[in-house]
Amino acid sequence: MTGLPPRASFDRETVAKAESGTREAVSSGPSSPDPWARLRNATRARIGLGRTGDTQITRDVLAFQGCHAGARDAVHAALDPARLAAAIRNASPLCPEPLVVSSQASDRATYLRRPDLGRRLCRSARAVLPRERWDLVLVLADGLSPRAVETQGPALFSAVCEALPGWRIAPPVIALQGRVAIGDEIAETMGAAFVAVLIGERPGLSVHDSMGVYLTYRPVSGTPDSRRNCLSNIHAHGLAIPEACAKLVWLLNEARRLQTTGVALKDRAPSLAPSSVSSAASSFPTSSSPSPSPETPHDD
Amino acid sequence: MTGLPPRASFDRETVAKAESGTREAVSSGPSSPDPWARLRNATRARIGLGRTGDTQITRDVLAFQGCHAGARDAVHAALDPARLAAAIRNASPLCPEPLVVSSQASDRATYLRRPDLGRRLCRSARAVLPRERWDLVLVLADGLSPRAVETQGPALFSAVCEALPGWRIAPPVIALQGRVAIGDEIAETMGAAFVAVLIGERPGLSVHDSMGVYLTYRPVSGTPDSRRNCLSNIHAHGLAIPEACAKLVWLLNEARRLQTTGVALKDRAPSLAPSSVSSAASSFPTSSSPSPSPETPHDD
Amino acid sequence: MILAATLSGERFVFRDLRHLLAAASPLRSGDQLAGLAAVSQTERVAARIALADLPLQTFLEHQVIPYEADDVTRLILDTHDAGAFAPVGHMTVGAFRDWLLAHETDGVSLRAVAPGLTPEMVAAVSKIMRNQDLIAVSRKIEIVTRFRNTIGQHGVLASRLQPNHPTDDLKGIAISTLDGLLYGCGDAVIGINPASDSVENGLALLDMLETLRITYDIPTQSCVLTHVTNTIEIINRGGPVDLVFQSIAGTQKANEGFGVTLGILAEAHDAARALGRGTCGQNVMYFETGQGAALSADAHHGVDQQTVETRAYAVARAFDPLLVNTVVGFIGPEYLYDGKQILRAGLEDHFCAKLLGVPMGCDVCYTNHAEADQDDMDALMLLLGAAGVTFLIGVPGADDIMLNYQSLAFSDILTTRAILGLRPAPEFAQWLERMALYDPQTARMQAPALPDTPLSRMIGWDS
Amino acid sequence: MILAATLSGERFVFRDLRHLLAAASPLRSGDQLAGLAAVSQTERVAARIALADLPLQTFLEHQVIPYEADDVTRLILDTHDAGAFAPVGHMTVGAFRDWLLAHETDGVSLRAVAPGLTPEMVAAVSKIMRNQDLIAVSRKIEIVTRFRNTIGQHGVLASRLQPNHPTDDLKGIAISTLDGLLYGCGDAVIGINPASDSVENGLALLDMLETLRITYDIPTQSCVLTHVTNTIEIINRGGPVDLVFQSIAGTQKANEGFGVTLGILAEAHDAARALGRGTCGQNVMYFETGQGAALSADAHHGVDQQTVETRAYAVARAFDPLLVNTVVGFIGPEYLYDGKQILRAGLEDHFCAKLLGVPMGCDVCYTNHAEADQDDMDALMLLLGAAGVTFLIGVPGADDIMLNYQSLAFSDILTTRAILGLRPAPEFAQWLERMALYDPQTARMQAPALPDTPLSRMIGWDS
Ligand code: B12
Ligand code: B12
Repeated sequence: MTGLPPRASFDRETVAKAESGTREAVSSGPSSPDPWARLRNATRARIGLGRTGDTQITRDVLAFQGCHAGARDAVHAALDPARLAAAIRNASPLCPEPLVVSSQASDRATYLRRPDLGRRLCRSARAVLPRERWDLVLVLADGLSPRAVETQGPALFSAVCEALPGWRIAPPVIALQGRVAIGDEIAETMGAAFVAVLIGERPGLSVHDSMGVYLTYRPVSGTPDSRRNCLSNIHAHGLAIPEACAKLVWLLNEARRLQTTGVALKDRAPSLAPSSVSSAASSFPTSSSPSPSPETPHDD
Repeated sequence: MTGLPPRASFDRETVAKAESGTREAVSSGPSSPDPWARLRNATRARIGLGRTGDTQITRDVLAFQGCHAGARDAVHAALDPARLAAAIRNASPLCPEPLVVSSQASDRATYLRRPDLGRRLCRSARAVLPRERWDLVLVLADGLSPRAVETQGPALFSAVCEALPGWRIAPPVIALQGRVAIGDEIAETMGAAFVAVLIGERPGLSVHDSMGVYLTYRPVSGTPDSRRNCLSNIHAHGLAIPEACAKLVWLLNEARRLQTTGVALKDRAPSLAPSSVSSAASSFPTSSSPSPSPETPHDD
Repeated sequence: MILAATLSGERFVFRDLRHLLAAASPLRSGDQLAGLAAVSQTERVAARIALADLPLQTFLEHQVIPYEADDVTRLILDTHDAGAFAPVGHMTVGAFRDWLLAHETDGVSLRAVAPGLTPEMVAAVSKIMRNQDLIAVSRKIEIVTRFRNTIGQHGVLASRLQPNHPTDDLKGIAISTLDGLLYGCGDAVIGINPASDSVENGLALLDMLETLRITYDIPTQSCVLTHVTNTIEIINRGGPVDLVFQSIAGTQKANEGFGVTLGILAEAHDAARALGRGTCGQNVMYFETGQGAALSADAHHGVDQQTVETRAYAVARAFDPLLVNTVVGFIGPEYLYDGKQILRAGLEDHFCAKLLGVPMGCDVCYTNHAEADQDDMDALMLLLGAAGVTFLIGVPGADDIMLNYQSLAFSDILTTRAILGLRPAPEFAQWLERMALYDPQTARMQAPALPDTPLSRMIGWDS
Repeated sequence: MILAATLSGERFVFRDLRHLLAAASPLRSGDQLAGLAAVSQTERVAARIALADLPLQTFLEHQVIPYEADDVTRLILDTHDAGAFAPVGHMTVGAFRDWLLAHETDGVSLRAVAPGLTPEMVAAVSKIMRNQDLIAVSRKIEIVTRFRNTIGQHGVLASRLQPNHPTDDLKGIAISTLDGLLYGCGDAVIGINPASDSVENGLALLDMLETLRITYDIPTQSCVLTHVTNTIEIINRGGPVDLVFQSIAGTQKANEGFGVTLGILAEAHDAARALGRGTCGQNVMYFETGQGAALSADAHHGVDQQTVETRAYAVARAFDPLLVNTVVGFIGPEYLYDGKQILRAGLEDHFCAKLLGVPMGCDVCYTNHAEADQDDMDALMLLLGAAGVTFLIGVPGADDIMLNYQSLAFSDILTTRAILGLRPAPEFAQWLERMALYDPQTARMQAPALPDTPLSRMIGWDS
C-alpha cells in the first residue's frame, strides 16, 4: 500500500477522531509522525488524507460518510422560536419581544422543494408586524440550518444594536422556513429602510452552523440579489461576531451614504484581523534554493 | 449516417407505427425496402432496428420510450372484480358465482414493495371461502398486470372446466393484489387438492397482458416454488388458450398419477402446434454454398 | 465479540455479525422488506466503522448461517484455502480494503488470494467501498475461461445473445439470433430462455442453434436455460448440450426452492464435461444469480441480500463455470427499488464475484414495476465496462418479449465497446472479420453491404 | 406551427415551443417547481416525438424569449452563422440526432457546424438523446484552449484546484493548494472562491497565488472567483489577474440578477486580455453556470431549466473562455432533486456546451439537502471522463469548508484519470515530472519521498 503520508491502516480510534471533527494530528505511532498535523492548525480542510492506490484509505472514507450523515440531519432539524426568542432577550435585555412569523412553506419537505414559498410570508403573518418608520429590521431565519441562527444569531443581533445607537431598530423578527427574500416582504410590511436577514447557510461536512447575513436597502418583494450585499461563513471557525458586526455596520453606513446596496456597494471595510500576505508567501522557499523553511507560526 | 438497413431518418408516421406495436414493414421509400419486414412475421422482437453510429436511430429510441411509458401504466392499473366476475360468468354460464378476496397488501404501492403481504390472505377473506373436498380451485389474481387476467382468465377458466368433466372444481376465486403463493392459503382454507393460480405476469414493452398459470398439488402456506409447475406467456402472441388448457390438463392428470407437482413432474405434454426444427434450420443456407434461401413461409 | 461503534456521540451496538453486515449495506428495498436495513444513515455509517475494524479472521470463526444447517456454509468452509488466505489473514476489513486498492496489489496477487477468501469477507469489504473502489479493484482482476472461445481477458467485453420468444418459435428465435450476430454479439453464449418447460422443446431449440453454429462455423457456445434436471435429461437423450444452465442462490434452502442441490449440480457438471464438446477449454457451467432470490424464497436466514447473494458465488466457483451472470434488476423493486440501487448492486455483485475468482457478467436490466429507465442502464453498462465485466447481455432492442423486462440492446453493447475501447472474444472477433462484419482498421462493426455477406444471404435479403 | 403527437391513442397538443421543450425534458424538480414539467411519462414521450419531427430551422424562426426583450436572444441570433448551419439546415431534430451519432460525423464536422447552432437547437436534440448518446457525441468533440498550458485535447483531463477557506486565511489556502498539487490537480486553474467580497482581500489572495506560481514555476493560471466588477477593479489596481471569473445565466434578467451585463463582460474580457499574461494563448475568461440559476432569480421567462441553461453557453462562447464550468448539483434539490437528476443534468450540460463549441468542465457535486452521495458522484465523474470532459473540480477531501457542499476529492480526479487512461495538461504533466510527483513509466502520481522533493520541503516536512 502506498501511503502519503505513510500511516497505519484503518483503526477505529482514528476514525472516531477524524469523524468528530478534531482535525488535529492523528498519528499512527511514534515511527510515523503525520507531517500534516502542524498544518491542520491553519485549515479545517481535509488535507493530507491517507492514500492507497489512487484513492483514500478506509479511515478517511468513513469519516467523510459520518460527517455527511450528520450534515443531513442538521438540514432537517427544526428551529424552536421560543428558545431563540429567549436567547435574543438574553443577549439583548433591552430589546423588544421578538416577533415570530412563518413563510408559506408549511413543513421542511415543502421548504426544500419550494423555495418560492419560503420567500413569501404566510398570510396571517402581516398582522403580527408593526408598521413604523424603522431604519433597520433584523430578521433571523432558519434557512438551511436552524442551528446556525440559534448559535450565532442572538450575539450578532445584540452587537449590531449596540453599534448603532442612533438607529431606529425594529423588534427582531424570527422567520420559520424562510429564504433570504422573505426579508423583503417583512421589511416592506413594517416600513423599514434596511433589512438584514441573518440566515442559516447550507450545512457542510465540517460546519453545520454557519450563518449568512444578507443586507438590502429599500427592500420590496421581487428585489433581485444583485441589490443585496452578503456576509457569509459566520461561525466559530469562520468570520467572528465582532468582525461580522463591524463589516455590517460599515456596509450600513456606506449604503446610507450611497443610497444603495448590491453590486454598486463594494466592501472596503478595514479588516479587523488582516491576514498577512507576506507571512503566508514566505513559508514557500524558492525552488532554486529549496531550504527547510523555518517553523512559521500560524498567524491567527 | 450508417444505417442497417438503410432508412430515411426520423419521421413521425413511422414512430407512430413502431410505437403502436405494428411491427410490420416500415420502409422509408421505394428505393430502400426494409429487408427485415418479412421476418417480422415470425417475431415481435425489436429486430432490424435502424442504426446510426453504434446505436439506434431516433425513431426506434422514441418508440421504445413510448412503450415503456405504456407498460408502466399497465402495472398501476386496477383490477375491477365485478367486471371480471361478469366476464367469467359470461364465458362459463354454469359456473357458480366467483368469490372475491384480497391479500394483505392494501394498495398498489404496498403491493409492489411488500410481496410478503401479497402472498397472505386478508383476515376477513377466510369467511368467504367455502370448505369442501374440492379437486381443484382456480384463482384469478391481478399480479403485475390486471389486464392480463381480465383478458385471458375467463376463457382459460371456461376451457379447463369443460376439459375436466369428472373433477370437483370449486367456485373461481378472484384475488386482489395477489402473488402466486396466495393460492396456497386459499386452497388450504377451501380444502382443495390442487390450486391453479392464473396471474398477470409483469407487463413487457410489447405485451401488457401476458398471463401465467402456476399449478400446485396439496398446497399449504410456505410451499416452495420448486413444488409448482408453471405455464407462462399466455396471450394473443404467445401460448394460445386451447394449448394452455391442454398443457394444464395434461399436467393435472400426470400430477394426480405421480402425486406431485414441481421439478419432479416434467412437462411431456404433446404439443398442439409443434414448431418445426427443420423448417427453421433449413432457412439457413450452409456457409460453403451461401445461396439465396427460398422465401420460407412462416409456420404458424 | 463486541460489535459496536460510536458516531456523532451516539453508541451503536449490533446484535451479531448478520445484523452488523446488514446495517452496513447501502440502502436497498430488499433489506427494508426483510426488516434488516439500518434505521438511519448514521447507524449505517456506524456499522461500517465497526465492520472496518473487524479482523477478516472473524468470518472463519463465526458463521452467518450455521455449518450444520446449510450445505453452502459447509462448502465455503470445507474448501477454504488457509495458505492462500495467509497474506491477508492478519488484516481487518478496513485494512483489507486499503490493500485491495493499493497499486502494489496487482491482478496476480488478487487471483492468488481468492481461494482464501470467503463470500462473507468479500461482502463485508464491499460494504465499505465506494462505487469507484468497486470498479478500481474489479478491473485489476482477470478471470479467463474457455469453451469454444476465450473470454475474460483485459480489453475483452463478451456478450450473451438472448433471442427469446414467447412461443419458442424456432424461426423467430433464429431471426433474433441473426440480428444479434450482425452487431457482433453472442461470443459469451447464445442462450435461450425457453417459454415452455418441456424437454422436447429444449431439444428442438438446441438442435436449431447447433445447426446454425455448425453451418456458419461460429466459435461460440449455445445454451437453453431450462432447469438443470431437464438439461441432464437432454444430455441423456443425446442432445447437443454445450453449457448447463442453472439459477442458484446462497443458501441450501433457497437452492432447494429452485429445485437444486449441490449434488445435482455436480452430476450435471460431470455429464456436460463428459461430452467433451469444448474446443478451447472445458468450462461448461452457466449460472445466474441476483440479489433478492433467497429472501423471495424466504430462505435468507436473516442475512442481508447482498451477503447472501455473494454466497451464491461460492456455489458457482465450485463448478468452474464459463459464465456467471447477475440478473441485477430482474426480480423487481421489492429487492432493488430504483436505478440507483440497481447500479450499486450491479457493481457490488461484479466486484464480489471477481474477487472470489468467478467470471462475472451482468444482465443490465430492470422491470416495468421498478423506478428505472434506459438512462440508468447506460450508466451501469459503461461503469461495468470500465470495471472489466466479463460479459453483458443483449436482447433485440433491449426488449425481452418473453420474460417481459428490459435489458440492453445489441447496439448498447456495441456502444460500450466503442466508448471504452473493448473488443469481442478474440476467436469470435476473427470470425466477425471473416464474415465481413468487423473492420479491424476502424475497429468498428460495419453494416453488411447487401447482399454481399454470407450472413445477410442467410436471412434472405437478396431474395 | 402545430406542435402535437399521438401516443397510445392519446393526442397531445403543446401550446408553444417553450411548453414543448419543457415537456420533452427528463423529469426534474426545477421544472416541476416552475410548473413546466410533463404531467406523465406518456406526455413526455409524446413531446419528444413531436420535437423530433420539428425542423431545426424552426428555432431560427421562433424564439423562446423575444428578440426585443432579451439581449441573450439578440446575441444568439445576431451571431448565428448561416453558412455553418447549412449542412444540417434541412434536418429535423430527430434526424439531427442521427447525424450527430453517425460514424461519418467526426469531430471536425461537429466543430464546423457549431457556429451555426443555437442553444435551443442543441437543448432540443439533447432531450431526445439517451445518456449514452450524450457521451458518445461529446467525446468526438475536441475544444482546445490555452493560457499558460493547453487543455481540452483528447486524452487530457484537467482539473481546477479549489482551496477555499471560510476566513480566506492565506496560509490555510496555500496548504490546501499544496495538497492538491501533490495529487496532480490544478492544471485547469487554481481558483479560490473568496468568503469575503472585499477587493483588498481579492488582491491579497491573487498575490499569494502569484508568488506560489512564480516560485515553483507552475505552468497554470490562477483566479479569484469574485464578482466581475471586483475583478475589473483589481485589474485597475494592478493585481496579477490571469482569468476573469463570472457566474452567468441564460437570460438578460438573470444576468442582471447576478449584477452583470454583456457590456460589463466585454469590458472585463478586454481588460484581462490587455494584460497579456498568457504564455500559450489568450483565453482569459472563466464562467460558471448551472441549471436552476435563472428560475431561482425568477428570470426564466417560462423556459425549462435545461434550455435556459444552454442559452448561458451562448453568452460564454461570445468571450472565448478558457474554462466554463457547470456547477451541476450546487444549487440544490429544488432544481435537481437527486443523484439521477444531477447525473443526467451533468451529461446534458457537458454535451450541449461542447456542441456549441464551449470548453466545458464540471463541478461534480451535491449539497447536503439533496438526495445524493459520493456513489452518485463516482458515477458522474467516470461518465464525464468517458465523455471527454475538459476538466473536473477537486477540493481537499471533497469537502468545501467555505461553500459547504461536496465536490470531488483530489484523489477522485486521480482515480478518474487512472481508470480511463487520461492525463493532465501536457505542460503541467511535464512540471509534475520535474517535481518528481509523476512517474511517466507507470503513468502514476507518486507519493513524494520525504523529504526529497521541493514540494514536500515547501510545506516544511523536513523541519
Ligand atoms: C421473476 C421470475 C423469477 C424470479 C422469481 C423471484 C421473484 N421474487 O419474483 C427468479 C429469478 C428467482 C426466477 C427463478 C426461476 N425461474 Co422464473 N420467472 C420469473 C418471471 C420473469 C416473472 C414471474 C412473474 O411475473 N410472476 C407473477 C408475479 C405477480 O407473481 P409472484 O408471486 O411475484 O412470482 C412468483 C413466481 O413467478 C415464481 N416463479 C418464478 N419463476 C418460476 C419458475 C417456476 C418453474 C415456478 C414454478 C415458479 C416460478 O416466483 C415468484 C415468487 O414466488 C417469469 C417470466 C414471465 N413472463 O412470467 C419467469 C419464469 C416463470 N421462470 C422460469 C424458470 C424456468 C425459472 C427457474 C426454474 C430457472 C432455473 N432453471 O433455475 C428458476 C427457479 C424458480 C423457482 N423458484 O422454482 C420460467 C418457467 C418456465 C416454465 N414454463 O416452467 C419462466 C416462465 C421464464 C422462462 N421461460 O424462463 N424466476
Ligand atoms: C447557493 C449559492 C448561490 C446560488 C444561488 C441560487 C440559489 N437558488 O440558491 C448561485 C449559484 C446562483 C450563486 C451565485 C452567486 N453567488 Co453565491 N452562494 C450560494 C451559497 C453556496 C449558499 C447560499 C445559501 O445557503 N443561502 C441560504 C439559503 C437558505 O437562502 P436562499 O434564499 O435559498 O439563498 C439565496 C441567497 O443565497 C442568494 N445568493 C446566493 N449567492 C449570493 C451572492 C450575493 C452576493 C448575494 C447578495 C446573494 C446571493 O441567492 C439565493 C436565492 O435568492 C453561498 C455560500 C454560503 N456558504 O452560504 C454562496 C455565496 C453567498 N455567493 C457568493 C457569490 C460571490 C455569488 C456570485 C456573486 C458569484 C459571481 N461572481 O457571480 C453569484 C451571484 C449571486 C447573485 N444572485 O447575485 C458569495 C458571496 C460573497 C460575499 N460575501 O458577498 C458566497 C458567500 C460564496 C462565496 N464566498 O463565493 N450563489
